[in-house]
Amino acid sequence: MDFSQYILSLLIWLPIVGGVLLLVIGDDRDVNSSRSVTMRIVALSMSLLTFLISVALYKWFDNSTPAMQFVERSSWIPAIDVWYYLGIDGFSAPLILLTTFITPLVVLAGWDTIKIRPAQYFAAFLILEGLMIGVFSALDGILFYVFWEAMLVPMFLIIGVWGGERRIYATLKFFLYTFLGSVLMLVSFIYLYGQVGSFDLFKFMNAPLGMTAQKLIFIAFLLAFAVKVPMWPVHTWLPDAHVEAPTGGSVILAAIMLKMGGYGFVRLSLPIVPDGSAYFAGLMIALSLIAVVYISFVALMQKDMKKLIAYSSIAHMGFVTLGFFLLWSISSGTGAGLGMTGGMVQMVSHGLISGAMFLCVGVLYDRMHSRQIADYGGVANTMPKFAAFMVLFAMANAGLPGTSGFVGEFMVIIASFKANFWFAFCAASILVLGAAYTLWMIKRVVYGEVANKNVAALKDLNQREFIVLTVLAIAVLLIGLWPAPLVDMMNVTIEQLLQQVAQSKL
Amino acid sequence: MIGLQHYLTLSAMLFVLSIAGIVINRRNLILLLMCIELMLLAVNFNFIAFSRYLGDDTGQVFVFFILTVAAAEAAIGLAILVVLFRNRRSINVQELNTMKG
Amino acid sequence: MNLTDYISAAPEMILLVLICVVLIADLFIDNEHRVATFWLSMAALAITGWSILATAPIERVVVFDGSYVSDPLSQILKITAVAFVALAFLYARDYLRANDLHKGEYYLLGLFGLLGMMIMTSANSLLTMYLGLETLALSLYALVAIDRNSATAAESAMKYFVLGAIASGALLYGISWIYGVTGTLKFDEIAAVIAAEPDLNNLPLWFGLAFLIVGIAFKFGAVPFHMWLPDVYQGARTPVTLYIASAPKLAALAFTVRILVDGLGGLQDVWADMIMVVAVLSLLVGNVIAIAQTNIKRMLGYSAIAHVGFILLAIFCGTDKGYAAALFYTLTYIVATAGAFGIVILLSRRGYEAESLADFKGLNERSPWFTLMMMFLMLSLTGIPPFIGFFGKLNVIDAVLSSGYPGLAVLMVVASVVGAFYYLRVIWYMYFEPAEDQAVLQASADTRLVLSLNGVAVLGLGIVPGWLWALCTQIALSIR
Amino acid sequence: MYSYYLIIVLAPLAAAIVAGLFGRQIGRAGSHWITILAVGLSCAFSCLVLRNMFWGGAESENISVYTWAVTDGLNMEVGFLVDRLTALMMAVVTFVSLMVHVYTIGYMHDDPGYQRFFSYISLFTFSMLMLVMSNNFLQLFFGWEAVGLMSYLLIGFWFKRENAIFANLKAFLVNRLGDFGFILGISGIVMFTGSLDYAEVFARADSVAAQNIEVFSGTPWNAMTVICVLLFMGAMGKSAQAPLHVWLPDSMAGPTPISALIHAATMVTAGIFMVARMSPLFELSATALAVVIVIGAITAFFTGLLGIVQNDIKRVIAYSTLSQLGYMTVALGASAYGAAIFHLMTHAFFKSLLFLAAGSVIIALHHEQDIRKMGGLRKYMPITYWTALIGSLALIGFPGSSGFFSKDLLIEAVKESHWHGQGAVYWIAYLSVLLGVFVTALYSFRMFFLVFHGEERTDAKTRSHIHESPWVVTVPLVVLAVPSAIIGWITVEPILFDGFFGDAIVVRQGIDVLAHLKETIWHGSFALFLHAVQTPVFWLAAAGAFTAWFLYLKRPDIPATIKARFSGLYNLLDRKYYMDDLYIKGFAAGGRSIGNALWQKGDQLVIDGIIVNGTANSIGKLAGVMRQIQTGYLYTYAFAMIIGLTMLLSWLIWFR
Repeated sequence: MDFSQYILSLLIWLPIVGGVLLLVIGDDRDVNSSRSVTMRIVALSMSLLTFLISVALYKWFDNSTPAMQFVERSSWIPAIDVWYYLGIDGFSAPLILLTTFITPLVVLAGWDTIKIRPAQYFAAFLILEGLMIGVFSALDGILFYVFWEAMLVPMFLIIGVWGGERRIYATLKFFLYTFLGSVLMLVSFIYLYGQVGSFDLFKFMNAPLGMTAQKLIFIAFLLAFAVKVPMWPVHTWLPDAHVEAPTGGSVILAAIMLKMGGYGFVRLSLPIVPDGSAYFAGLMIALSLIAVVYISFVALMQKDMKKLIAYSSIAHMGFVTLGFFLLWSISSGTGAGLGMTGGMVQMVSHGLISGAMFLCVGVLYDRMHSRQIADYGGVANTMPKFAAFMVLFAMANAGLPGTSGFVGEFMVIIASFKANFWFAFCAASILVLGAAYTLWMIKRVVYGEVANKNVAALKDLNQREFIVLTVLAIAVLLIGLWPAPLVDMMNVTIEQLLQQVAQSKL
Repeated sequence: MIGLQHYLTLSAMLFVLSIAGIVINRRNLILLLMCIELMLLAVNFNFIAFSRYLGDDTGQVFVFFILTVAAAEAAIGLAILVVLFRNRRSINVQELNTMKG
Repeated sequence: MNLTDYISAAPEMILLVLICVVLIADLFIDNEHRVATFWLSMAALAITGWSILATAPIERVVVFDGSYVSDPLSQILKITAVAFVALAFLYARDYLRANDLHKGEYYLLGLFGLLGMMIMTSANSLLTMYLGLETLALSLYALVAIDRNSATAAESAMKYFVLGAIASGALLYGISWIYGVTGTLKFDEIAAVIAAEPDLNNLPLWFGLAFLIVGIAFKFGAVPFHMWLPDVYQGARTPVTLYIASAPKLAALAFTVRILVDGLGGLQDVWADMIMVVAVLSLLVGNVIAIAQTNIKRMLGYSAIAHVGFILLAIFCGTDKGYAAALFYTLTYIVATAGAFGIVILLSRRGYEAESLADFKGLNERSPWFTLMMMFLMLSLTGIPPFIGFFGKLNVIDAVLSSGYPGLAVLMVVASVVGAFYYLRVIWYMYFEPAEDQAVLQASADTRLVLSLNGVAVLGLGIVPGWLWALCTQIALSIR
Repeated sequence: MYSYYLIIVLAPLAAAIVAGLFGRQIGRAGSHWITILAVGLSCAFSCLVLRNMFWGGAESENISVYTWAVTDGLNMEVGFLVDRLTALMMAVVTFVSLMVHVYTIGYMHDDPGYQRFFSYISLFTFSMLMLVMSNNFLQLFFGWEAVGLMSYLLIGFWFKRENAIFANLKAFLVNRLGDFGFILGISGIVMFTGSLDYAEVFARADSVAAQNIEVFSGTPWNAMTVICVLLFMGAMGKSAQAPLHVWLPDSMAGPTPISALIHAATMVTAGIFMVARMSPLFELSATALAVVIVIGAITAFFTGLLGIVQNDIKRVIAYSTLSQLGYMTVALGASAYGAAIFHLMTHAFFKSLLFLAAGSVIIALHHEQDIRKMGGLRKYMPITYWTALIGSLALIGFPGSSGFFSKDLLIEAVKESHWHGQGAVYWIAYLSVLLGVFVTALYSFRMFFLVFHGEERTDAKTRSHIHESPWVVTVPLVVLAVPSAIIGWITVEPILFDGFFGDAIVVRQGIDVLAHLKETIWHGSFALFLHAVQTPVFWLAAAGAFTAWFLYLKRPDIPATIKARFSGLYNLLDRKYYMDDLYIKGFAAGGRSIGNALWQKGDQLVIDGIIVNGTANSIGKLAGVMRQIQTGYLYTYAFAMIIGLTMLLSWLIWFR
């Protein structure tokens, strides 16, 4: 059989099976018992194996066609014409790669820092990985929704079991917030099913829809995706969830889960309800810009490192939605596609950078069990290696050229200038504000005299942490210095989407 | 001449009466059981009136079934009452509220 | 009267005979060997189940002079009812033994109740329906009061009894009116009469209909006729609650479909609105009040009310899709709820009822596996994919939307988000809180096995829901 | 030449990486050798390139190295445009950088971060080369931000010092303010030309100038003006033009070699270079040029004044740098790009010389920087003394020094520029550059005298072991002193009047002031030298120097009385026109309070408090209320059923 034909299923189910396997292996109180060690090794090897398979996926991925690739299609629920229908294009592929890239790092990051029930911890992450890949590759409404919702459960447990003090409030808030957002998406799926008699996303895309229907469906989708992205004003679950989640949880949350929202917009909102999207584009742009400016100011004042990074995530994700919804305000020529590419690149790069930032905070937290900026100061004196990484990622977060953080923002700002000077004006303010909140934190945490004896006692990065951060740093710099491979993956897909959106359904 | 509607009215009155009895009575459970019997009798009244009016016997057959079931019901009701009394030493309706909310 | 009559009604008759056998046998079994009664009852159930399958008709057969029907709907409901009664017995056994309740009554009353349910599912006339209803109801009253030393059990039994009597009184009163207007008690004749003489479709008939709906709503436990339900769920011993919470829901479904669709299908525009009001109220009241509960049995009671809202909304659509959805939802719902009560039973031991939510704290430390199962069940009840509960909701929403009520659909999903909170709270207690007591769970192997199967089932069914959905659709089409 | 360019750029990068990552392994000597060799290599090649351009008459080259990304028809590349402007910059950058590398060996001798420092400055060299050699806006912005980053890291090199890490944050943020405009300008260029490549953009410049953009709806502005002003914002940030100049003086918290390399010779002149590079665009917008010249003039004069009241040796030089940058900007505004670049070059030499000299003094005095605590160092450190003298003379434009040629001709150019007779703009520009000369001379020699002449105010302990700095320090001084002294003689003619820049710099017909000067006053450098005494520049400089001598050597008591007499004015200068207060108390604090308001009021109170948790709590309360209905009394239950029944019945009666 041709292995590439089932690669998506493999990517989805391998980690899930791995997770179940971990649950079976289980663990015992002491983290060094052979049982625990084998468990960890299985976890790591599973995630690495998945990553290798995804590398093969990248190798076989064809940049030149906008069509779906690696398609798998078999009937699932014939009664309501639901299919087990997988396939990826230029939107899914980068995000899948991101997922498989981040997960092993997360496993490594939690290697011996997780003391209670590590088996369940790693299992949750592996299962989560599978489900997330499922979301990115599902082409059937119900399949998509199944993965989309099922994803909440492991995250709910991860935050709730291994989280901080207010973890229960945070995790319930996270679950209910996102659940409320997505149920309306389900309703509109079923409505569309009523229209076309199938849950096939492509049938949805070709379904003729009236303006009212489009508006309502768009709002339903908006709720689902805006909560995930998250866009202002439905963002308040994010800071709590991020702060309370364990490091790995924050990383996955910021690096991948937030991308679901952006992915949803390009995969569902834009193609299925183009006119509705056009109608609300202004609103979307406004919300995105509010996210950029308002949230950046909020981030400036955070006293908790994780909260600060969480808020900066919201601000950066603002660029994604901004880039996606610019196309109607750009009359002609270059711009629309640029904005969209920018949005996509921004998603990937933010995945890497925010993940890295959270890992950095995690490194500190593991040592001092505090996330408060005030408890730190002069870390560079005791942890020079760490400081170097932290500064690098901070610079990337501030969108420094040469790091991945710059690429997306640059494209989106150019595109938004084309749309309207003031869009670009607000968007570009991230140059100043982003630098302000990130570097101010760096100043207070990394630089300066050794603040207290805890800081003086800090040990520098160990091998494991060093590897994790190095890998991320390389990725960040690579995309920053040569984004072409990434961009080429999505170009044709984006062109096709633009044509698709251009023609009204009315 | 007494017509169908009079019978129906009467049975309706009985029915309402029995329900009123259940709702208003707040002291004795026995009274409740009686009201239930009354309710069933009201129904029987209805059935007979209709069956007579329609000239169809099914209704009257139904009445016999109802009487039988009523007997069984009374038996179970009293049995439960006894159990309740064994545990509570009271059959006061107003004390019957350990479970609420 | 001919042979087909008896063949079609064979399962009920066989069951009746077997019950008598068990009843007599039980007299000669002393307390130490009471478990024999259990196995006898199981055997009885097995035989009944076999006979149901054996006599399963290809198409709808109406017998006993049109007062009794045997069709795919009755078959599926009967076989499922048998299965769940068996499940209840199994879960109950250890508990009863541990709490000195291991008498024959539980099984006998359970079997009688099953008989009542089977009669209800096959009833084709109001009279038959009434008899089946009372057989079930009386057994349930007795079951609730089975623990003679429990005041709360007696109290809830009394409440159940009185309110049930009122409900059946109202039902009878309604029946009398239907009878008075149409001059018959048989569903197909009633339908024919209404179809034939449109001028009959007027207030007196509706008057009777309203009373019937009271009866139906009570059986389901729909707002505002739900008041008995939380108290009974809480007051009755857990195995009894398990019994009440699972199989009778099927009977109630049959009850509703037979009367409202088979009989009064012509009045759909009238009853639909009433059902809708009741359903929406149940949805809201059930979900909201459940949040405030601290007793898990009571909480599951209110959640039952909320789920009934879904079932009734499916019926309200009045389309084949709707009936199929209702059937599917009921089946999947009782799978999950039976499992949940099974876990509650598993947690309780001699002289100790694991009734309060707090008893679930830190369960993950005590038994990761059953914690996982409980999580599956809770998620299924919440309606999170890929668990089967999600597909139940999916179908109901689909039915409601396709009958053109988007508002209701939105209401349903929002209500289920509210509902999500109290199911999540169980998960939260199990996983996030430290354990308060460390006692190990004691349960016999077969119980553990079946309970695990039950938990896995909600996932497995969710992964392959196709066949069940197809089956339900097919049955719905056989309803006319 | 392509391989040469690659080596020029990559050698410092490679060295930086090695020294940075493996500094511990290769040791101190290893890291300074590898970086010096690398920079020396690229310096040699740069000089080679310059030579080919100068005498070999090599053509300018426009090479694409690799495609960064292509999307939506926008081609983003990394490439080199090496023409004479670039070649000159490359030579200057690498030369000064090399000097600073050598100097650093001595200056940072006993610093624990030795390897890190070398890695940083090599990396800076790489970034600066990327900036000047770029052939497109993307790479320009990359280099632009990269040098900003290096400046950030180097100012904060001693990250334990509070003032250092404050200064580097301030520097980065103020630069970002400029870049904010810069990136908008680039976006504008893409919007109107659809390209990032210099050549294409310049080719389409005219069409851009023909279009309008409505920033405020209803008021169409010329697109080119908007773009150029936005681009110039970037230059203002990098080249520290008022009002974005505030970061430069604070940046002196960094080690002195940095001040010499980054904050005098190279990075701060990037803005000047950029504007010159963009001359084809700026030439098309008179308004933009007006903005440039006015900003430049203000910077040139007013920041110069601040130099007079400073007492930190490095800050004095820093303010002089600001004012010199102002001069260059004014030249740009006067379309005398050549003059600007020429002054940039000479300034690079003598200003880095001055800084290094100051550094040498600072080492000698064990990191004492207050000129009030110096004096009479002349006899202790002759080499430093003489080189510093050369530097100062060049700075004030003493006839014959390199500064003389550049500054004198710059002022001439302004005088003769197309702004001549155009009222305010002209007079602001001309007067400020003219008076600036006096100011410059005043503060330069104030510092010079206070440091090297007069009574020795150093305390006995330090005085006991003041001695000339080691050769690694003095050699660069000497090497830099040479060009500071003489470079003007040889280069002035080709650079300013023989159209050395060729097509690298475009000047609109009719306003080419340099061409005009060539016809009117230019008769060779020697003639200019002789002619010097007749110019006001000379006399103003002399007057300034004399005043300095009089006030600080002859009558040291006077300054105090002046300070007392004009205390208001003094405070104004001492507080730097209250600009810092504006930034820190105004913008920074304002931003923080906005942040607090949005966070606590907006996020926590309204969205989270009222909407989110509010809903949740209200549902909880609702549940609490509704469960009261379930009283537990049988008759209530029955009553509820009756209610339900009546509800159904009444519905039947009323609504059917």
